[in-house]
Amino acid sequence: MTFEPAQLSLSVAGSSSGIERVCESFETFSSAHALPDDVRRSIQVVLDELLSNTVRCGKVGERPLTIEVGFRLEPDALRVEILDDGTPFNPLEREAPDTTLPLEQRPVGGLGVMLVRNLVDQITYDFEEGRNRVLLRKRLET
Amino acid sequence: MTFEPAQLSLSVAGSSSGIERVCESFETFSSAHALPDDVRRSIQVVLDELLSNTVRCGKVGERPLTIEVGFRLEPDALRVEILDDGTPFNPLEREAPDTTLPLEQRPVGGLGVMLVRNLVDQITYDFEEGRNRVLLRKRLET
Amino acid sequence: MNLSDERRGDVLIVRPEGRIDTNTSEELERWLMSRIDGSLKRLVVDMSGIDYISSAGLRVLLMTVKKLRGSGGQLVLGGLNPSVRQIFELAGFLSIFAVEADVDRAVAKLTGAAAGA
Amino acid sequence: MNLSDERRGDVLIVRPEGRIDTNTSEELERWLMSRIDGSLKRLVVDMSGIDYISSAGLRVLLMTVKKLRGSGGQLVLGGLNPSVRQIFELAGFLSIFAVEADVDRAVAKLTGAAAGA
Ligand SMILES: Nc1ncnc2c1ncn2[C@@H]1O[C@H](COP(=O)(O)OP(=O)(O)O)[C@@H](O)[C@H]1O
Ligand SMILES: Nc1ncnc2c1ncn2[C@@H]1O[C@H](COP(=O)(O)OP(=O)(O)O)[C@@H](O)[C@H]1O
Repeated sequence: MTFEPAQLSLSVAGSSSGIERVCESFETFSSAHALPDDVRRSIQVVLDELLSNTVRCGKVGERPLTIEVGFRLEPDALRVEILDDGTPFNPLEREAPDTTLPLEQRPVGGLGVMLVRNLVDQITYDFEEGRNRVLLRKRLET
Repeated sequence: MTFEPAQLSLSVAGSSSGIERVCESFETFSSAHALPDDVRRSIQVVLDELLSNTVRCGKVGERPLTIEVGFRLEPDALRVEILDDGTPFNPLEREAPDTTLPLEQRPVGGLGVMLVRNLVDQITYDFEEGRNRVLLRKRLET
Repeated sequence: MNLSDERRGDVLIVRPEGRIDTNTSEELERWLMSRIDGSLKRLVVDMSGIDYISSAGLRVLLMTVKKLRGSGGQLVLGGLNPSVRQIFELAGFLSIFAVEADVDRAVAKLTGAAAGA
Repeated sequence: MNLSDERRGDVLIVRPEGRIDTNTSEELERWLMSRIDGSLKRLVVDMSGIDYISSAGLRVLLMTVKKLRGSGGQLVLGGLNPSVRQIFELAGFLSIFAVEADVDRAVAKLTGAAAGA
């Protein structure tokens, strides 16, 4: 049996409209391949967390950021690759926030990276040729 | 013998002009108390690193940031306190970058927090009542 | 994002629709903040129209409940889909928010009445 | 920040003065980038007028040397005060930059001549 992977990749500016374009493209990709709702929603959240962080924190001096995103559908999983030329940032390095604090002590912020780590099944990170590369894998059934 | 500490504290907006105001105030404070040049320069670098990171990365949603900085001169050390109401960030948590990489592999960025840790003698961090608090101590003689 | 609201007695029900992410959360924030003044005591957020929520949205809800409780008010959420509920769970938000299955139960919780069908 | 430059034969000497921090580094970046074109092969940055440098300034110098070497050029720095030198040391920049005691030695290094007094 041969398997032709469904793929999509795009390159956008590191800005809110760039993020929007990625989200819309992924929405289209999800419908075209009838991805399960939980997978689609999880990946949308993951994209928002990672891309908005890069846009907010990743800028190095005056140079505009470029973000590349690739989706690839395999028989049992969706793979997502995110590349950016911003400041080096390893999402695996960051310590998880305390999610058991009572309301009064809860910081307003700091949850994004933790959500990403919990919403996918696998993450790898490397910094190569001046770019951050995050690879994500999300299983299609549980 | 009694010792009257020399103190200065100010509150600024989390913006580049806010940072500028802090740097200028510290410059004045340094001259007034004849701080050694190496101490003055180290603290100027530390202020630039920490405050510019907060302005660049710390913003939470639409709310404008406020940064408070206090300087206090003790007999043998300068203490600096920095408070901000941005996203929780512990500078002690971050792993040091690899500073032995050859030129081609050097990321352009990621050095600021490492410099801060090396330029002062002591740092403590806590997040309390919704604010990041960084306390720094720099000895006046080596 | 589509935003609407409804009054049932002294309960204000707000109904955002679509996704709550970095782009849309600012709009939601402004909208919620404009509705929470010192006199509002009972707020329900009907989440049944929300497809997904990211941490930017959690932040807005956290600010809302903090502000509301500060003035003696209460917030109950209703109608979270399984994905939204999972995000709440991961973030530890189920222990700081009152969450009901649907909007009728959320209103009932605030008014002390029995839940509607 | 005050910026000036000088030519000695085919060596361009640039002299920034003041502090190189987040605010001033953009100006320095634009200025250096405008001077580095494919034809420039030998650049000296005279650092003797620099009071202190933060990581934003290191970034600009790193970009400059990368770009210059990419087109076969060379960069030598001269006249770092002890604080600036310490920053270079901490950042591991002494092993990727050619650093001389003063601008004359920096020029000599590039032209192969003996150092001036
Ligand atoms: N792309 C990035 N570049 C630099 N720093 C980042 C990046 N993404 C995340 N960070 C860092 O990780 C922290 C945590 O991110 P997150 O968990 O999303 O919470 P928040 O964004 O609310 O602080 C950020 O405050 C920032 O310090
Ligand atoms: N105040 C802050 N709020 C949130 N994140 C921060 C803050 N300061 C630093 N960071 C995080 O730490 C990282 C490293 O900072 P730094 O060492 O100064 O290098 P750079 O700013 O070049 O990335 C930032 O990319 C960001 O992820």
